[in-house]
Amino acid sequence: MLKLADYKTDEKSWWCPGCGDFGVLAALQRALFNLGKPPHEVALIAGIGCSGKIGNYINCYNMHVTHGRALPTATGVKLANRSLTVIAAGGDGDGYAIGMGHFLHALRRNPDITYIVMDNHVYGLTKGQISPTSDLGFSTKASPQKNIERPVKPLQLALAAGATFVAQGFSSDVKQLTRLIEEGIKHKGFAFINAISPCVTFNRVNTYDFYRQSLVNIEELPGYDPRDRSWAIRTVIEHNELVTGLIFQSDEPSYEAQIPGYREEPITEANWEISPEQFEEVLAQFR
Amino acid sequence: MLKLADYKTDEKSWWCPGCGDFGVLAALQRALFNLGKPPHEVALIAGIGCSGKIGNYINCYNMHVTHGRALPTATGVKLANRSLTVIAAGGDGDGYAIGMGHFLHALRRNPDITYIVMDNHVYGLTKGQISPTSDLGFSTKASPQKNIERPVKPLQLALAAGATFVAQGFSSDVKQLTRLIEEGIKHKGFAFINAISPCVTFNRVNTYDFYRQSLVNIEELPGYDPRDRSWAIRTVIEHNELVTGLIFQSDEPSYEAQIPGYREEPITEANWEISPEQFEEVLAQFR
Amino acid sequence: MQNLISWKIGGEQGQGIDSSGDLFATVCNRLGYYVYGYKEFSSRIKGGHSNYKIRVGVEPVASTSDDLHILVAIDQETIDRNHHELVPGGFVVADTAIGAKLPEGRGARLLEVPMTEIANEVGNPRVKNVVSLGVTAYLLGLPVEAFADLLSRTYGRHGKEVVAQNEAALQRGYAYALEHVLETPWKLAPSDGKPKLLMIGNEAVGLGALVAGCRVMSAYPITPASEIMEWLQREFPKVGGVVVQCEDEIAAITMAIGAGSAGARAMTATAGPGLSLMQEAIGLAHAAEIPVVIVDCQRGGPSTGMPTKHEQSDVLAALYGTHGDSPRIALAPSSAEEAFYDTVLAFNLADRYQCPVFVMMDLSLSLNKQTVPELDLSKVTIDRGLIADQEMLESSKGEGFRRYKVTESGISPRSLPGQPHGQFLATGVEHNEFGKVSEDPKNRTAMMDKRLRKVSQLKLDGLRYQGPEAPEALDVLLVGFGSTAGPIDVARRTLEESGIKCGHAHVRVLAPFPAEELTALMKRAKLTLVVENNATGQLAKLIKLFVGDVIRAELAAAPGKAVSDPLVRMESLLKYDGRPFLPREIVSKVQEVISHAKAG
Amino acid sequence: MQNLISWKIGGEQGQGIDSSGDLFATVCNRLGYYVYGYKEFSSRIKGGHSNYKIRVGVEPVASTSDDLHILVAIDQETIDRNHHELVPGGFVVADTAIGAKLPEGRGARLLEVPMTEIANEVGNPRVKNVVSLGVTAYLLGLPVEAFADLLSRTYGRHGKEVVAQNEAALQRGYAYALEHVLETPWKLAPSDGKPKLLMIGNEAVGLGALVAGCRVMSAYPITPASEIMEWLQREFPKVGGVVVQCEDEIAAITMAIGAGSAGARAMTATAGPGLSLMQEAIGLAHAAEIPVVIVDCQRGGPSTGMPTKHEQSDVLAALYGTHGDSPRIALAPSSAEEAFYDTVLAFNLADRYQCPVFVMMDLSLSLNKQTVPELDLSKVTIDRGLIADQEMLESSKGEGFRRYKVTESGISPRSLPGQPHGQFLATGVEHNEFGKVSEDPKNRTAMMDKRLRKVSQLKLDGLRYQGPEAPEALDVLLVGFGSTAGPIDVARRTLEESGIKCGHAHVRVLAPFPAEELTALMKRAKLTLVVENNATGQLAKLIKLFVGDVIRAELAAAPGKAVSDPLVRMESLLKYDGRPFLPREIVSKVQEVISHAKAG
Ligand SMILES: Cc1ncc(C[n+]2csc(CCOP(=O)(O)OP(=O)(O)O)c2C)c(N)n1
Ligand SMILES: Cc1ncc(C[n+]2csc(CCOP(=O)(O)OP(=O)(O)O)c2C)c(N)n1
Ligand code: SF4
Ligand code: SF4
Ligand SMILES: [Mg+2]
Ligand SMILES: [Mg+2]
Repeated sequence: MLKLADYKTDEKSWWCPGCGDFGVLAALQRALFNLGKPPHEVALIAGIGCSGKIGNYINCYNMHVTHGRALPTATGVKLANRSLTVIAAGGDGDGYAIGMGHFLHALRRNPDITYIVMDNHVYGLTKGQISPTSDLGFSTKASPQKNIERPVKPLQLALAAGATFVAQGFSSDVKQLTRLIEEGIKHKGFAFINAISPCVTFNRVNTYDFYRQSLVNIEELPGYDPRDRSWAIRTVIEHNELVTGLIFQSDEPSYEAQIPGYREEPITEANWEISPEQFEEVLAQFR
Repeated sequence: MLKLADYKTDEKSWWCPGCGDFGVLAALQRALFNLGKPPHEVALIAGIGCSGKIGNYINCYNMHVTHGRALPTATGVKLANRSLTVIAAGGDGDGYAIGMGHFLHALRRNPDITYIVMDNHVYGLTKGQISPTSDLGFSTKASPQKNIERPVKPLQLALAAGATFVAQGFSSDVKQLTRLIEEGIKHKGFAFINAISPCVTFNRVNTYDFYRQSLVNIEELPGYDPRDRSWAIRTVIEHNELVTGLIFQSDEPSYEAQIPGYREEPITEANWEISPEQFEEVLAQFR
Repeated sequence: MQNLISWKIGGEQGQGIDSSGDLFATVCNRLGYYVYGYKEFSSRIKGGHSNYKIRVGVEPVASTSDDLHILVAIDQETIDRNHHELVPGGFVVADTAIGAKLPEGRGARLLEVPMTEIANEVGNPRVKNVVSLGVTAYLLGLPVEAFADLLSRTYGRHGKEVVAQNEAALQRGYAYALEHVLETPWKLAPSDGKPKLLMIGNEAVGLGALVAGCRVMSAYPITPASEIMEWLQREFPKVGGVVVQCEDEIAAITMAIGAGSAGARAMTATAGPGLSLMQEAIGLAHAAEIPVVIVDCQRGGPSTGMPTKHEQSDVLAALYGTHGDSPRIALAPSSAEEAFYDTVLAFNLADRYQCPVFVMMDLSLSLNKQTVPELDLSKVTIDRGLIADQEMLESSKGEGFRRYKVTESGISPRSLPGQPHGQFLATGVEHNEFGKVSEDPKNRTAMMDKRLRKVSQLKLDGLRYQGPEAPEALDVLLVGFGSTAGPIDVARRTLEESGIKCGHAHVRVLAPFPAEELTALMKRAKLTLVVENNATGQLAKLIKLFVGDVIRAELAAAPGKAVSDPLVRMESLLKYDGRPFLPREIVSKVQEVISHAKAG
Repeated sequence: MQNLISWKIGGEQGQGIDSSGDLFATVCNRLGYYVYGYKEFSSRIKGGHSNYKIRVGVEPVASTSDDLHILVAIDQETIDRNHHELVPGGFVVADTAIGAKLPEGRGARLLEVPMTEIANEVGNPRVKNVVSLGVTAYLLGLPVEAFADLLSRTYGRHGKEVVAQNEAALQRGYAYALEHVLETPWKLAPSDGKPKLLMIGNEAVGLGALVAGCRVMSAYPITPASEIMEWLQREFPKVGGVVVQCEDEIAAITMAIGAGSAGARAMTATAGPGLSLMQEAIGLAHAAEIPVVIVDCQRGGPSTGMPTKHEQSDVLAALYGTHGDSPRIALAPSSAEEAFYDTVLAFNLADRYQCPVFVMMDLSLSLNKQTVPELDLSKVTIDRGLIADQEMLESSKGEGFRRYKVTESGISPRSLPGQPHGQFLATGVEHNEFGKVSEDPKNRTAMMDKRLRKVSQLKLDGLRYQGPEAPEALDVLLVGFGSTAGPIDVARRTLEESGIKCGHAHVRVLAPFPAEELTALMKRAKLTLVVENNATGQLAKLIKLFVGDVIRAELAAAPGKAVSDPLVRMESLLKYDGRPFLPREIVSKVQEVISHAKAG
């Protein structure tokens, strides 16, 4: 019998007390448990950052890759073994700065992966520089100049890039975030979840309090239909991205579903040997 | 007296006869001429691709950088000498595949640069692979598998990324394209122009004929207001990006206008020497 | 009757030069001859002079040649640029329509053929080049039916009429030559008639990957590597594999690493600029001990350099380009045949040593069509290396699986996602045996040593030698890697014929470097000449380092004895103008250094 | 009275270890002492043991020390981890509240101070560490007012009350020590009293860039390089410069290249992972001949490795990491002072040689606070190299400007955007003199040679030697680069005191390598020991290559003569556990190799 404890490790946490990432970790563990995914059938690919350390605290197959490259790596894992539940995770710097290109291409490629960005509007691990989602005017000790670059809007970008699943959660609402992650994992395609996850050490602006006061649950908007892309775009713009819940979902075929000749059986389990007959058939083109 | 011929070089063209890039080149030369920008005050930074060879045929300060990096390089040129007219150019692969991250970050950074993408929905120089804007199902000799990745929508992405100037032209309508480039150069901020530029050698789908039949001039839509972002988004989605004209423009301060302590006088012309007094002032923090 | 002839067709890019050359090469190959093709083209799509030279012989040939017997000229530029290669008695086959002029003094003969006229007469202006193939068939004494056969196979899908036009053009060309050329000195001797394959090196790599069990290939297009992706896109659907054309090279390598870590056999292929972009991720694969095969098709560098020109200048970047200490395994095939087997080997090494493995190609090897003897599938085995079995994993249940167990060999059994109880953290951060991040100094040293040990213990058959056998002394030892094998081999034979005792050591494994083997050969030689296509002597640097280490160890072990250092008698022949070596360039350099050594 | 003492404070990250250490170091520096600080921290934000050791002397010190005189322990872990460094008679200053236990047998003394209690009494629990500074002042015999001064300057902006609380804590600590410690053997001798600067190497780089005229800095945050960007963000607004925190390192380097090509002085700064990502663009700057300065702050590799740990393992990646042939200029400062002047030099070299220039830092050098003697602004000049003047450009009017003119030096005058008639194409593709793409083999060779020539002709003062002067023979020559200078220097003195003739050659320029100078020194030595912080001996590899070349040239020039090869008598001392060398590690290795050599 699976227990929630099965997803935990005995690694001491390297996160600061109060860090939003704890909530995201808890939600992910709970979502996997609720869905009954055994740890050995889950692969978590994380980037570099405080957020990227999530793999230290969850018992499953973990990868901790180079900064910004969680998504292409996760895609490779999925392609190799499509029976795995593949989760990618990382920070706002990891995903929206150095990883921006991969993010947009994963969205349009639509592999069956769940991508959780732990968005704290700051570079935590490198001690508090501005990040692509930092507010205009934001500054810190490590970034003494006020931010003059308009923040990336992950939800709008994802919608424009052809996302088939867009959600936003808040790390202190573990219940909602758990559900969103569950939905994301169940989604047959690329599920993007921006998880607002405050950095209590370097971000004095985008705090728990700030979010508690400003976040709106999109699912409570009267009649909101997450299947309506233009409604989603409109709402996200209107609320300046400060919404939580399932924002958009559509049923487009996943990448794996469309690869020519790709099989139900995972590549890792297939017989790779080529018979002499097959070989001869291939060689014909060279004769 | 400036002549249009001043913008030409005697370099033999390496492009195929009929290539769309000829029209883009002509429009750019004409726009510069119309605006009276002398060749030595223009810097053109191009990526790698057939499109990237544009710098061979235009007389100005040219850079031909690594694949996908025209935008950060152009930003560096502009920051060093803000009195230059800085143009960045490249292909759809250059800009939307390997250069995607830089594209989106340039958009939000908003430096005073004009960026022209010569979009032929294919990789020309490497002999015809699919590109990020290739249609679903598109295939070629070099990419024998049908494309299963949903195409990038450059206009929607730009709008979602906070673009302050978005236009689309068609290389066979040199007149309109010239005007759009002129507007882009005049725009104080990042001007993004997607120039549809058919590849006659490797793309048998997105041909001149196809575009002639499907493109709609957005400026002719009744009452269309390029200052209205949500209208722009709506229209671009509705027409599946097949519009030409000035799609959106807003007046937000350029990057250079906001850099703390940045001066009107170009850095390249400033006196870089530090006086002993200044030096002593700086050293105080180390005492 | 000739054992070896050279044929070339030239014209503007886009004028069917490629397809005519390919046709000719294929016919010769099917007739049992050994073929080696060499294309000269530029980084543009249409226009610009391009030519395609094909060497045909009754014995293996793996080099383009110094001379030329038949030149098919589609335009005057082709004559102007290429006539100097012609041997006395050679033919220039030119379309009457171009009013060709042949410069004096070559002793070659201009054969004007109304190619355009014939093509128009048979009703298809595009079959112009086929006329020249008919002429060629006659001049070389090859059966014109072999050409007809191939033409009908090639153009079959265009319909009967097109096939008929092609056949007519061919026969008219043959007839014209028969009528106008009384005798031809260039008739080819009969071939051994054995069945052969004709392919470019990149196809051989694809084929190797296919049979090695590679099923995930992620790459980004780049000259001269794209054909690998293209070929696998055609073949993988039949075996359930996937090719992803990524957004860039960083995505390509990390996707392959992801697939490798999940247990598939995965690869990427690129050229210099892509290699440079992959450097960070290569370090990740090394540090996290993930198998992945990286094919680097070298071209003219640095930077964008000369994308369509041959060079061998990525060696140091492949071996030392990522930050930190990260020793490599790098194979360097020198023919399409070796490229096939080496690719298989690369996958086995990647799995056995759990690390990135390079297959270093070069443009000539990647793109030149060459004859490959029958490939032996029974020589192909798939060795997955150490993978933990369920028993091992069960027994680790309490404490967790020690994925990075410090072992004597440095290799630790790995678990694959999906295996119960095998969970661990694969990371590029320094980690302990479980993969958990660790900054402990002792652990760090142990982990570094473990990773270094893996490769340092590896012994591969890293050198191929041809020439006089020991203990005979050598006047000169030629050393090279990659596609220089062909020209060096031709040069060596030429030199031997002129009485020079000449050996040829070809480095087949760049890392770990076959230092002992090479040292032994260098000691036998009065002079060593390192022949490579780059400007700074990258192979020579490796020799200085690793042969140097061997020599110094010997000196240190026998302080009194006079060990003479063969590195002192080593010189370099470097060519970096974008062209591969011609055998005669090597021959004259050897003659020069030998006479210099005698004089000095 | 002591000429040299070591002090350390330890506790959990986030417990004010850094600020207390900085305060102590600053006071000592202001009092005219030479200070060297060494922080041990991990790649996490809060929690985990961290400590800060500061060496204080009346003469320059540039190394952390083997021993420890005073340990301020905020928790028991600090004692457990660090007590072994304590000298007999050393003090452990611990908060009474932690109930410290001092292991037996060190001969050190536990001084329990009610730090928490005092802090609470003065009304601010956060001033706990300040109490220990008061104790420290007493123990070292330093004027407590100097501490009070600095505290009021530091906390002034927090208001009078905070300042008063800090001062009270300080005085109470001092008083407590005065009362409970009868005599202290660790009183510092008077300093030379000269004014000094205290900074980390990264600040020195920033300062160098500022005075060298750098006005564009583009980078991406990474440990241990971020402070350069941070510091310049504070200073550039005053001089009209711009710092861009880019989306990644590729943007950072290409933005700097863009700025460099437009005529600004531009730089980027990064660590290993960023260096790997920049490899492609570095080749572009080389091929298009664009000046740019790249600072690489080395840390534990490969891959993400040990981000907060010291290492010197990016040498080969910096020199050979981009594809193609692309020789480098790379400086390696060994102190903050040198980092300042070298950064200035780097900008001048980049402009003079029109190419990328590396400043190779390492984590210890980047982050350790150290005393810097007064910096001499008059030694700073800005040399822009060859820039075409208007006359030259006018005269090129007809044919266009030959930006890449093939010259004897390899350097060609460049035009800058904005200059009339100076238009050209700057490209990473092989080009002709005008910058236009060219595939001509002759042009290619000429252009490669031109670029190689530039660097090969460069002569820099690439070595710093300390030790017995020629013609005296050396028992051992120690060779290092970067921040190993300090520990090697201390080791050399210790060895000399024990009668061993010891020289120290510190490589200041990694490329072009100072081979002749080093060869001469190595020849004088019975043994050479290369001391470096990496696992594969990267500096040793350079020595083998380039000193080897010198020796082989000598051997070739005098075939009969017995030239003994000093490379045979070379050994390596490698440390790659994330910690810098302690002097005693070097000393014992030298003793070992010497006795081994005698025995052997
Ligand atoms: C190539 C590379 N560049 C830079 C770094 C340094 N680095 C580590 S984490 C990080 C950013 C952290 O920010 P984010 O992704 O938002 O994660 P957070 O720490 O906030 O969770 C950076 C720049 C790196 N490890 N690799
Ligand atoms: C790092 C790198 N990767 C790959 C290439 C090869 N390459 C050259 S151009 C090009 C793409 C061309 O497509 P696009 O940008 O659309 O330009 P087009 O030729 O269609 O104008 C590629 C992949 C390269 N030069 N550098
Ligand atoms: S620094 Fe911020 S993001 Fe990092 S662990 Fe601490 S609170 Fe979390
Ligand atoms: S290949 Fe296509 S894009 Fe390139 S020059 Fe030819 S037509 Fe233009
Ligand atoms: Mg963050
Ligand atoms: Mg294109």
